[in-house]
Amino acid sequence: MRLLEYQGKELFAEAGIPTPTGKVAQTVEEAVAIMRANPAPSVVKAQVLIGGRGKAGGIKFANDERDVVEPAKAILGMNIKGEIAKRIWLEQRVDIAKELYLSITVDRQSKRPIIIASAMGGMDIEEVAATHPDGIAKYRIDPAMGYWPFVGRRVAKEAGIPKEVTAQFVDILGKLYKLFFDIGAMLVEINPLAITKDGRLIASDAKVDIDDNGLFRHPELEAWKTDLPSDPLEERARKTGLAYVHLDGDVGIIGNGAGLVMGTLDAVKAAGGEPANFLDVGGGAKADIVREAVNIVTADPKVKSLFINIFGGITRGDEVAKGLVEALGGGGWSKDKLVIRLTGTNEKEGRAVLQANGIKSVETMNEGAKQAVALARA
Amino acid sequence: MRLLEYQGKELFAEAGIPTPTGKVAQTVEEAVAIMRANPAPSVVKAQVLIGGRGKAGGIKFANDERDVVEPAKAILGMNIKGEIAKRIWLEQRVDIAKELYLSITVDRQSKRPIIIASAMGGMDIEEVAATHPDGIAKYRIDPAMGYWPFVGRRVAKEAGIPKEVTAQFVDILGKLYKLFFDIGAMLVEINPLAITKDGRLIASDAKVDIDDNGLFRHPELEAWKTDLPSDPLEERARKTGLAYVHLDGDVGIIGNGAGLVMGTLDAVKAAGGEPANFLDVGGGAKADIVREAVNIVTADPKVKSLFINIFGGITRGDEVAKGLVEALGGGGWSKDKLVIRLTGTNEKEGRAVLQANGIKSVETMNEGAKQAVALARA
Amino acid sequence: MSIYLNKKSIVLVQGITGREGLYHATRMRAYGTNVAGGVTPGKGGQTVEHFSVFDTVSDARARTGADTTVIFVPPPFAADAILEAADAGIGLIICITEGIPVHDMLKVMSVIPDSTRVIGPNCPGIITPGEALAGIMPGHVFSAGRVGLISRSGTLTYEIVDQLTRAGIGQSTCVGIGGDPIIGTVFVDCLRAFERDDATDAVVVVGEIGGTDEEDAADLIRRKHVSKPVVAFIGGRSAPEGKRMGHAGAIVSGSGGTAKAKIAAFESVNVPVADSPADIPSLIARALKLPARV
Amino acid sequence: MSIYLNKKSIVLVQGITGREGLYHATRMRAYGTNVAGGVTPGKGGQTVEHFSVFDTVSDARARTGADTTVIFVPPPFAADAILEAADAGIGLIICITEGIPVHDMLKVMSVIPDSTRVIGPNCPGIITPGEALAGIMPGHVFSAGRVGLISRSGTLTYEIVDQLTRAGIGQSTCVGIGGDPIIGTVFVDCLRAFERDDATDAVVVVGEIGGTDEEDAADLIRRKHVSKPVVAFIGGRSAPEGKRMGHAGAIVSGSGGTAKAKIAAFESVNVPVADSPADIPSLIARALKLPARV
Repeated sequence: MRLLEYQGKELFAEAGIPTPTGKVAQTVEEAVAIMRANPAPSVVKAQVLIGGRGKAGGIKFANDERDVVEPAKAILGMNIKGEIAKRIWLEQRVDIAKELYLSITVDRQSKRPIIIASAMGGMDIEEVAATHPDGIAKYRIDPAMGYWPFVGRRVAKEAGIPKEVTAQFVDILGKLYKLFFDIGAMLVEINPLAITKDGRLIASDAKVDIDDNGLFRHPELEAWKTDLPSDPLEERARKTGLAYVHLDGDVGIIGNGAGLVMGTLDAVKAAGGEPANFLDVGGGAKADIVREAVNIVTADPKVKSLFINIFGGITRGDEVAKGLVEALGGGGWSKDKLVIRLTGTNEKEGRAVLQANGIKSVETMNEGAKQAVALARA
Repeated sequence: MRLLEYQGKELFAEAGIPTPTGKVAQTVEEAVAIMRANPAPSVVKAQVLIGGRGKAGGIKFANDERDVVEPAKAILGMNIKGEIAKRIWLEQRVDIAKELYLSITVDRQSKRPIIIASAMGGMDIEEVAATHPDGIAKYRIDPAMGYWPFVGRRVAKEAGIPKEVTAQFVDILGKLYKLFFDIGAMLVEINPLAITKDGRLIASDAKVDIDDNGLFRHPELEAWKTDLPSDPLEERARKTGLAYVHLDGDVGIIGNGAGLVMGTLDAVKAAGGEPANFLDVGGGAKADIVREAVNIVTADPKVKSLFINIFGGITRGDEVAKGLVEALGGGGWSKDKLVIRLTGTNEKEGRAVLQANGIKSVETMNEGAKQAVALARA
Repeated sequence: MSIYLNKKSIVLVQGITGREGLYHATRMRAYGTNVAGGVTPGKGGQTVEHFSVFDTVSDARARTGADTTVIFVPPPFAADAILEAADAGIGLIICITEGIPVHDMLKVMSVIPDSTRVIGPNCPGIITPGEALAGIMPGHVFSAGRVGLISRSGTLTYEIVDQLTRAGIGQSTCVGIGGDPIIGTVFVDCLRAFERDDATDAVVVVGEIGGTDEEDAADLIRRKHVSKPVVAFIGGRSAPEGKRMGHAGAIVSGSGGTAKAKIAAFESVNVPVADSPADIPSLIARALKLPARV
Repeated sequence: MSIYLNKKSIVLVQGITGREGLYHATRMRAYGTNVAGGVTPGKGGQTVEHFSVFDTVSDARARTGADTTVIFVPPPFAADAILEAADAGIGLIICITEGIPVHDMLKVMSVIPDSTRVIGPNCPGIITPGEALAGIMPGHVFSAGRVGLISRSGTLTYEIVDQLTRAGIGQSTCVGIGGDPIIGTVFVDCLRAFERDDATDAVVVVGEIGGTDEEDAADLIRRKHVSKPVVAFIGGRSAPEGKRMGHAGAIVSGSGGTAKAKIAAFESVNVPVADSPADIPSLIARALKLPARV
């Protein structure tokens, strides 16, 4: 669950990490009211998850309540690379002397949280890594040890953080680690971590990505979910526990297991087709889940054919077949625009159900992919 | 810092560990008021640190506000093995079906916290250990791993905790470990951990000993210190940062380093004397600390001679000599009832100061011990 | 021979009284696995489908001599189950559970002893065809033979194994290492084990986008730690950047972790990468110079 | 030869700009120790008494090749200092600081690698007479020789060493392991090291009440892991039960940990226990069959 800047900054503030004073607005009127209450030179920032909002015109300035009308109007509703800015964040400007970079993410290789810091902040860290590898300090924390101040001092030294702000840096990093740990984050990033002209460190931006698997421990974040940009079908799938990703093609795809579904997408592409989606029914899906999966995929008007590819392990073929029959019975989709390939656990029982309902099945994934692409073109 | 039962139970309650409803009283009037507000069959318990208060008559019963007068009168001010009960704890009686034992302490050998549990609670655990070693379960927790529910399940199984209360036991143990860890305890003990007739687990007693070295992280406990029984000289020494223990003999002893002071006590005993105290000025003591040490030891009217035994490492001989001269200059003690042995760091400078002030010194610890014992007898 | 699991393995099922746990315990036993019983706290002493149930892993191990466990426990309790097994001295811990918080696994992997092997979580388990199955794989698609397989994906594994079996190429051991960002056993571990295994002649590596597990495997081969032939497949080549594709692990970001980078890494150490699962049998046959039956 | 410390050791002082740190750094250098510099966060680049000061141990180690550190840092920051040294790859960490919270040391010892040796905390350090001193011991009472010494007490050590030196019995290495409940190196560790050390012929163990370190040492001897003669002294024999005597470690409770139990443990493995520090030289002389000079 990736958070918007204003949500991340709220978490930062709760964690004791200094952030500029700011407020979020959904309308021009709200923006005006905020500026009236706090008349100060401010930054108006589009609240979107997509990167590069600055270049797209999603960041503007305002000095007072009259001044904010134009930028607020311009940004609210702005389409930034396909994402609509539904909110703006108004925050008081700080005089910045220098910009640093600081983040913590999960390093799969070492199986540890990794701190990444640089005295070259404000730009894309991957670009810094490519052009100035020595300008980046990395430290993998043993989760059993946790964060200790020496880690911050070592990182600060290696990243070339100015000595005058090292103590603040060590303190902020400790709080950031605690937040990362407490909230179960995959990423917490401050870019830029600004040094103000009067020598204070302050988080100018906030990027927080929380592990979806750990969200059940944070019911307090539930309210924020509705503020996040989402695809209606992805949202519907999420509620059923299905992993659905909306894509641009016309061949609907349902499978079980992320690897197999990805392999199926690859096969459809290799057969000259364009997948309309990724949908993984997961392990052990029952008939009702399969029915809902068919309904979600076929609710996309671009979908012209549907390829269901099931290799049963924990998922049982008969359950898949039953769910499919139920979905087709509901009248939402025709069996003529459908290719199914069913093998593995209870495949015989599943195929019997399909045959009894006049649904034909194919033997291999590549064959299914070809037929599905052909059906979409028909 | 060992806590009184009522203090321990307050910590338990904050930690979510079930305890009987109770209140503390310093006077009979307070006890009556408490019983008036909460008229229920209650236990009246002397708040002392020393063990065996039950056998000494420090635990009595009362049913109402009139009923409490006698027990409160009897217990308040009671001398239990030398410790005066200044407070009583009044708690509502619970119907107990069975008593368990549960504690966490620090195991030096494994360098880990150790959980000790038994289905045989309510008695001295060391006696249980001696007579029924199989009736005790021990588990050493890796502090890096921390407490996980499986630890509680394993301990419960091995200790023979009844199955019906295992889930409660696992929960209480988790909370007890968190308290142990958060408060920096050397010991948290619940004996007995009662199973009530209606199947609930409840902490009938509470013993908490907090690591003195970690107390600076818990300023909130400062207020409780004044409620704890203490020797006025020990209290005075504590404020100066000196380790002083009041004993029963007549040879006052000051040294640097716990081991050397203990060795000095042993030497005085071996020479046929009785140490009046243990006083360790610690490492690197300055003149003012030494002066205060002399004043504290000689404030005990039983002290007849004083033996100062310094082997300088971090402590410097000249500082010790200066402090001693200052103390004697104050007139509190005569150099005739004093034996000093000074060697190690800056011993020459120290001896020069002593000589200049007419204070004689001995060469060895055993010689010093003999002279000090002789002086006490003179 | 085989790696990690064989017919002598004594297997427990944690969460055996749950629906999935019991279902798969029964299937494992039917496959021939020595399932010695299971663990469900509070249900010790019961019997389900002739399996003995114990309250704790420690108790179960003491009474059965189990050396392996397969975990079917809901995500909030799975880390506790893994640590319980490790604490009880179980040497091979296979965690099937999907949806365990990443931070739970960070903690688990940081405190678990080096001598304990964890496979998964979010994995289909491990099978040594003809000997034992510890997991949820459909046993009938596997066949005994001399090709090892390691995969980040469950169903894609079955797909590929099915192709191998149909082509007459049997498997020594197949390990589903799981699709989560933090997993106990990675490609490199399995490659080292297969290299030492007398019963394995070649290895199939089934990777996918995200992480650098495949690049690490290629690096191991580059450093000459693997002498046996390896062939690979990478799933998710058509996945758009920045989209999460089901597996928490399978998200493409940055230049590392793309299918392109992984394929290039393998090709740079002369590991052929199949375009489709269907091509794997012929690549293996070529690597082992088998008769051209496929 | 010697154990842990010798003239080649390159020593850092953490907290070198503090009063005690600087004082003892100077004394160590005067003794002949190779003190390569010190660490004080925020003061890197400065020089004190000709010692280079670094911001981090990692930096100091990279620039000096240090393998040993002596820590003089206030108690709230000492655990951080120990972990910093371990993280930077320092192999021998001597923590002088008194008053570190026990829970800090529990944490430190649970995460520190086995390859890192911690001595202390609340200890006087270690000395290999004539070669190097890393700690706060008064160097002049020590003399080079072939008797090793391990002690839980600082000043009692000086007392005993003084007796040995006066009796003409020199020391190979003397280790003050510290008086806290949780310490990095215990008697058993040192006994094993002295057993392997060619330069040591016999060992003096200076114990005190509390804990079971002495009993563990006796047990090691019982299990025939120590072939060299050992003599012992136990401080605190006259301490009343339940009274805390300065050292957090020295509190008598239960049957384990009393002076009586410790003396009995040593005597049961034929380790003579001295009644007074003054008796130790003669016990050593007898054990080594030295000429009756003492």
